[in-house]
Amino acid sequence: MQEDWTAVNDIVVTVFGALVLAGALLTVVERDPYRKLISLGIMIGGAIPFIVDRGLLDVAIAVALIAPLSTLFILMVCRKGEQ
Amino acid sequence: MNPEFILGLVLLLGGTIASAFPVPRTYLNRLINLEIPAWGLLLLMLSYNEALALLTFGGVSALSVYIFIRVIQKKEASG
Amino acid sequence: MDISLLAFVHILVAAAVCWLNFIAIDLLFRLPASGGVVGATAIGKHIEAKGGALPGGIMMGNIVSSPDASAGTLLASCGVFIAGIPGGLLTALLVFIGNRICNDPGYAGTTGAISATFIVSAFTLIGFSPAEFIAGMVIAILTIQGISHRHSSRLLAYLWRARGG
Amino acid sequence: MNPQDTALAACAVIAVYAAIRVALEPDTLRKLPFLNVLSFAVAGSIALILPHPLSLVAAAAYFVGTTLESNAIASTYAGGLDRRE
Repeated sequence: MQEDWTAVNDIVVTVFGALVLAGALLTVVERDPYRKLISLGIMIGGAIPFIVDRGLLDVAIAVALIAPLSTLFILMVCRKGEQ
Repeated sequence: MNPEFILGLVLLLGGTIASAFPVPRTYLNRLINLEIPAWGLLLLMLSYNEALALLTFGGVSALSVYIFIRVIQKKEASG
Repeated sequence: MDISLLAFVHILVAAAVCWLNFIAIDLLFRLPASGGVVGATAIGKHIEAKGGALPGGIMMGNIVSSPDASAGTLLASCGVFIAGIPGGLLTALLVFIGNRICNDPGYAGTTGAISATFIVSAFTLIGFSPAEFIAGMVIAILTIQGISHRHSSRLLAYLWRARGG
Repeated sequence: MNPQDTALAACAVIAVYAAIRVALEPDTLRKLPFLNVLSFAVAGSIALILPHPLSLVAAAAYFVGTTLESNAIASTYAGGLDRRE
């Protein structure tokens, strides 16, 4: 049990894990849809290095191309006056 | 218990609660909060090295977002 | 933690070289003149409202909303780090495709990638590592977009006037 | 420390700094340059974590994707790109 937590010392896991948690927390806290989408961008930027760190590069390419598509779909409902 | 597993569990549980009770209670906020458990599930699948499941899930989640958007647009148009 | 002083100096020199490369190419391709899309002009107006200058703000908006010479420099450094000069030329092709996706003519990004490829591979001959150029480019974009929008937009507007409008 | 680890540490520190600045910025459109710095740092880290030819394509794909996302957010916020009608 003790040696499992030595992986936390790894800089990639620490920094990008903090990025994922901060992005998710900001997405929940914000009230404006545009600001929520920008915070979601922080979370996605933290999550993709985990996929690369595992060595699944094809999955990383596919996910990095598909993730902005969902944002574009969501932006179709965000209208201008709603701020 | 690698870091992806713990991170995925936290995102899955927290995101589910957040999308069940969004702060301004609109469909759009619910849909944006629904992205958080989707990425949590993706990290959870990543901790088991399931490449094919990850690819399929990535495609299907974008498709389901599009379907939800069409549903929201229909509901707003009808009143 | 023995971060050697030499690597630190190398990263700072690489940051200066990358800064000069992408600022020169962006000014050469007239990025501060007008916003390519609606969003770039809006970002410029918001930066001007906070006390910045409009041409610098429009150039920062253009950097945000389409891959220009800064993105070309970063990706070309990655390409040289991974696969040498063919990798850098491959990233020039990728940046060109990305510019087409973002609805932009895309000559600034491609030119930046090709020139950065040859600059980085020339610096590897005198002992620099391409990895230091990746960190240097991140520091260079930090000084433009991430420290103080007011001062960096004024600096870009000053350089734009010095170029002659 | 070899140059690769030093560069990765620099990219990681800048990523955290950019995330903090995005969180603290009150204006919505002025968040986007900080998000751009974050995506630069992450794209550099992707190439530095695993030096493989496909990770070059992954870094380019991530960068183009996040740029497209920023472009769409800024354009929709400014009132263009209204695809609903």
